[in-house]
Amino acid sequence: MATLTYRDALNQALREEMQRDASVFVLGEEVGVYQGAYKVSRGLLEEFGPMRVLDTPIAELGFAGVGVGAAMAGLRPVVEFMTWNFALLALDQIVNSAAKIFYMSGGQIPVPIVFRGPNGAALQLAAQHSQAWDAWLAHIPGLKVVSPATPADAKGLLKSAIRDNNPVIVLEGEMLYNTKGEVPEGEHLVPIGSADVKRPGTDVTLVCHSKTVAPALKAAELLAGELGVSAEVVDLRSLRPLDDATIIASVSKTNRCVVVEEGWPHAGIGAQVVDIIQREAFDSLDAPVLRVTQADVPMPYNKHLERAAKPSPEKILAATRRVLYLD
Amino acid sequence: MATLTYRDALNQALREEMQRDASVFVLGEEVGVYQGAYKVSRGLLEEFGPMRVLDTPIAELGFAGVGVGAAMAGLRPVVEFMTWNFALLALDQIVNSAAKIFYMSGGQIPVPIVFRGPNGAALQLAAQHSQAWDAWLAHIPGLKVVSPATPADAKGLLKSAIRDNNPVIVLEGEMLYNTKGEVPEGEHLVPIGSADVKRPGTDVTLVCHSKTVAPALKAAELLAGELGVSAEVVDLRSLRPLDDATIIASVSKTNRCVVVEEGWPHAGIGAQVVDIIQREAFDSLDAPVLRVTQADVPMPYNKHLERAAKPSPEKILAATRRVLYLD
Amino acid sequence: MTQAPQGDAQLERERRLLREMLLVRRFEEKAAEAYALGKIGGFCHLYVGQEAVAVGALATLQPDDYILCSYREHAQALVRGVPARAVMAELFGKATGCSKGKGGSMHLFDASRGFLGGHAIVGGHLPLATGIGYAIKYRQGTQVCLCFFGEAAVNIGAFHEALNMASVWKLPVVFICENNRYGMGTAFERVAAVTDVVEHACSYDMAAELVNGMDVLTVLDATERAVARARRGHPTLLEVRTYRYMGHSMSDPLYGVYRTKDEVEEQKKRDPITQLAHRLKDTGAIDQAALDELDAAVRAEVEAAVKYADGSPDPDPTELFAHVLAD
Amino acid sequence: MTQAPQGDAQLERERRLLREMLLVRRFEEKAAEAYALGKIGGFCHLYVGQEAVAVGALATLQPDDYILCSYREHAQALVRGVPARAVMAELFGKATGCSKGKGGSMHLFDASRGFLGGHAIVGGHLPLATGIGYAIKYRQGTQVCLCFFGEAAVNIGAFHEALNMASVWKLPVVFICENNRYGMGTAFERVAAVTDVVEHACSYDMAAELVNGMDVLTVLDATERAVARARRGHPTLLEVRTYRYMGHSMSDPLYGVYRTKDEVEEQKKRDPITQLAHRLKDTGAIDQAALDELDAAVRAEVEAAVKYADGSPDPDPTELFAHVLAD
Ligand SMILES: Cc1ncc(C[n+]2csc(CCOP(=O)(O)OP(=O)(O)O)c2C)c(N)n1
Ligand SMILES: Cc1ncc(C[n+]2csc(CCOP(=O)(O)OP(=O)(O)O)c2C)c(N)n1
Ligand SMILES: [Mg+2]
Ligand SMILES: [Mg+2]
Repeated sequence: MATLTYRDALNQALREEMQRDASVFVLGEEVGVYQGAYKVSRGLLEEFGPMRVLDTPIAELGFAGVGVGAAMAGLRPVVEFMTWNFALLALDQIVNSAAKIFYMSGGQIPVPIVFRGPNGAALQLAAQHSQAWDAWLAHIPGLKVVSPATPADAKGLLKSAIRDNNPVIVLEGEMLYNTKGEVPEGEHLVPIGSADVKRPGTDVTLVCHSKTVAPALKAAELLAGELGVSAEVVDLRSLRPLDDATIIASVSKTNRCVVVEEGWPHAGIGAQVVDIIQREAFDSLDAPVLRVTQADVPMPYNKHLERAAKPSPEKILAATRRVLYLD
Repeated sequence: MATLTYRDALNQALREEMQRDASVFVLGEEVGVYQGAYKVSRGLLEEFGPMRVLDTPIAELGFAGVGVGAAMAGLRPVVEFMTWNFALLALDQIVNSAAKIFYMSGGQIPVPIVFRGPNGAALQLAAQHSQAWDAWLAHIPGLKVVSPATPADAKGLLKSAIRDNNPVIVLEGEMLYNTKGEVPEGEHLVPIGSADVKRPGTDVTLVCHSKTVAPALKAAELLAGELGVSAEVVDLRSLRPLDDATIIASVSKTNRCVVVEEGWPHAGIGAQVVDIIQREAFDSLDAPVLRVTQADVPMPYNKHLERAAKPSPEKILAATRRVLYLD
Repeated sequence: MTQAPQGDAQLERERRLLREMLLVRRFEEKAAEAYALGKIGGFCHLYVGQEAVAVGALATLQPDDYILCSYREHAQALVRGVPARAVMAELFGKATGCSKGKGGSMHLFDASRGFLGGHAIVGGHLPLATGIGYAIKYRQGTQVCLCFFGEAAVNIGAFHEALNMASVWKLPVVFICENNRYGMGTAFERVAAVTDVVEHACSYDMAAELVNGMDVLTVLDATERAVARARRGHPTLLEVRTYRYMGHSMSDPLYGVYRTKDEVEEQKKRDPITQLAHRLKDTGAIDQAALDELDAAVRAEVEAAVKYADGSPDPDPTELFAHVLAD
Repeated sequence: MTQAPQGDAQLERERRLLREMLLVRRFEEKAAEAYALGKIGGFCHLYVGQEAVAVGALATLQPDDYILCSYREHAQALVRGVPARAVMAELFGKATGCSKGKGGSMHLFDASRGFLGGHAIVGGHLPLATGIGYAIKYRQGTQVCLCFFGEAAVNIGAFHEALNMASVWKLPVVFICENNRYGMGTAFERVAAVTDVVEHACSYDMAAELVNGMDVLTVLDATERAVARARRGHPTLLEVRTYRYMGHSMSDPLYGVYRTKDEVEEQKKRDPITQLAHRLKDTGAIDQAALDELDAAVRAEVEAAVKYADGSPDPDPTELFAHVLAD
């Protein structure tokens, strides 16, 4: 297996799917001539030409709708949002058009489209550029939502998303683009809806996804080292549908759980995970499930405040100590 | 006390606050000449004139931003969305401008604005016109979110919202506008952030808000009648901040809980309520908390399908039987 | 531009146009009755007075062309050949409706006829039209996409984003603005700085025509020019001046506070059906007997549609969860 | 229009304009250095090359007027009189910054000077400007609101919604489009059907002027006319043709693939600072020595700002939770 960055794994997924299916095309701001604001679409314009790698005006609502229209007419658009922060402007098209047209038409018109781009905070981009929309998007029936944490999952999930006959949201991370990992060549598909145990363990379950997988794994290491505690790290990978079975199986085994997410706490993805656990694994829980989230504030610019606002191995460790009643 | 409809209670709140404070004005589609799509602003144009009762173009993003700008300059706008479905187009202004400017400016520029209108489903308005945004809006730090269920709460919460120095979301209901109730005259303020026990009980807690309060009360009646079960009905009233204390106190007493909401289940408000309960009342819980929500589908047009998609006394009753282990 | 048919062919064509306008008129009248009887629910927007627009415009299309509409789209569906019974059944929310009873009046779909809905967010379908135009060009097809919307949609951002992209990318889209003077209860001049919608075409370097929408042949000719231009790869903005005889929707007053009964009566003197009928009678192309016969046939068709809708079953309860996602 | 000052007053004024442009230039150069040293984080958009626009336009304002900007707003803040040290400290994320270190480069605020930000969603602040204009008219004030934005924002819906409402309601707003030819890496002509931004004014019945943005006096005169018009209750759209010497932001290449080094060098020959300096020297209003002195003074001011920022404390950790909500 080749070692690739998360960025190049996404790029490879796009290239392979565009080679495989002439109806796949990408559109968004700066995806062509500029090679992508974060270079995820690097080289595609040269290989596939301007009809299939389409630079759009700054008009998120409009070009999201253009993608949906093209999908209604049978193409497979991959819409890039330079960042998901800007997709706030496009939510009407994602929610009222993409997610509903198949249902409203009584199943006549599928909308096979992918909306992708970096989600959540990077470094010091401040309040308007540091938002994670995981919970919002996963709230919507008619959508599928995935959030790969590794290069291999990034490739496998994006390829599955492009082949899916439904609108699929792919939440990436600017802070993940440069991370490296082994990526299977060619046909590598990760099924949408399956979580992945990134580290097996017996004493406590750490549920996480996307950017919070790394700090969770780090916390698991510290737990093993400092406290001899064996933590199982469950990477959700898919936020809609959630892989309830994998979550329940893990917690039924460990009887304790901490749920970590990048977004805000109030009605976040973690709340839904907690709901599932207490409902399906009530009797096996030895302690309340605790959550680690972004501080419930708009993201500040100052780097120390920003760091303090984000989930961290230390915060995960502290929460884990509490579910283990070690404090 | 006078008996008023929910609609007239809102109208009274608007009129009283506009009389009390010259910086309060209302804007939105059809609020003036047409007297409001749902007549909540009836008579205001005649009493306060066109500067203070402003008919806008169909431009939700734009007029929401106009409201925010006016608030930045010191006015107290009340923005009416004909329905919250259309506010999807305005979320960028609500989230990126209204909710963040006070924080981003280091506390220099408060944004005292109210965004209000009917939320959720009415009757057979189909998928694009039947959406409840409770969970989405409550997710956002920098906002306050209230959802009155009775005429008295409608008046008291809207008045508090208008006097608040922050952006406040008021979620009303087309199906509530004609409901009647006693409403205190004049100065009647309901504090934002306080839930209300609409019916005291001892055996099980039914958490609800807005349109689900009526079916919850109905279910409580049935429970008392059919099963001799005493249900306590807690109306959240405020979704952000949530009144954790009242919820915890009730569940600590009843040891059982069903959470009802109009919106979709995945990462809904109910999930957050469950999270709080299992975290703060873990040891007093005798059964998993169950939820009753809209079916996890876009709202269908057919009236039987629509009814089947909505929370109902029967569904609440069934869930309650389960948390009481009666099945 | 295609050669206009001569002599008999032209008369035959005009008779067909008359029949289609009559069909729409009678269908809408029946829909109003059925709505009053509670057989149709939700929002129901009628087309009475505007018949010449849909009938004239759609006469220019080929079977493989595409059509996108707002929520005021019964006429376009009927004229496109969706059986009256399937449209009426949809309004009745029946399983035999053209959207299986899940879409309703605002969400009529018939993929087999390139009829891609029925969209209820003002302006929301304009970007979809641009996207469908893009898909046509992508496949080097010769089809066009006709997109109908009201004048109030011109004030919303999506209109501009959609037109700009259609022009930049030279797409085969005809944007047909049905200017009936009012958006719900708001006269266009009260909310638009410029009331000649055609002027907006200048900002997008787009061809445009101002069209008398009360004369079906004028609409047909103008649309024919626009469609021919579209097939050559250039979009057009048509502003068609028309008038709505009835209330905005069945939930709104017939005249309301925003216009006078006199104004409505005055407009009815330009009735498109009466005009064409007179012309045909004057030229001796049709006599009163033939006219009555035509009307009787149309009424019978609509009657049959109502019977069919009435007799059709509701969707199976399992339909609630069908078509949320495609396989 | 106010009488332009004569003789000495005019020379004095031009010297001040020169000093302000120099201040901006030196400030941005220092900011670039500090960014390279990692003292500034996140996105940092510099104004080098565009100085004449902010300096010329702001010279027309009164102390109680309002200013709204995009994320490329260091210049406007400095010229408006926000101390260089407070701006630099904000870029450094320090507690002494004009937004207390919570906003950063893209979110500079100074309410005391009517400087209302610093907004990072393209087009997002245009509706705010319309709202501020509405508040001015509401209070029958005589102020104006200047709103700066880039040409790429013209493609987004908010631009149109904001201009239409400003025109319909006759608001004292001057919309200043800084047309520097590129939106990030995209040449305007690749994404806009019409590249003369002024043409859009026709669609909104708004006064407009095309202005040479490399000549500070031309900008000043045009803005003076627009401001006078605004105080009479009529908005204006100014298209100011300018050029950005540096990359889109500090994270972007200096030239990039979208423009040539030659083009940039060619543009520098029209440098607004050099032009004014030459004119002042030619007219004998200033000699090289005085010019050097001026530059030295400005450099010293900027140096001091950097020292101040460097020496200032980070915000207290408790600031993370401060200013989420106003009391
Ligand atoms: C974004 C949005 N805002 C508001 C509404 C509510 N609404 C439905 S139709 C309508 C008026 C539209 O008028 P126009 O575009 O002229 O079309 P017409 O009804 O006259 O055919 C309004 C305000 C909506 N559906 N979508
Ligand atoms: C809605 C939105 N989409 C995309 C972006 C990312 N972005 C930031 S600046 C920019 C280019 C804007 O160009 P222009 O408006 O010409 O202003 P300039 O940077 O040239 O001053 C883009 C695409 C954004 N901030 N907001
Ligand atoms: Mg209209
Ligand atoms: Mg630019």
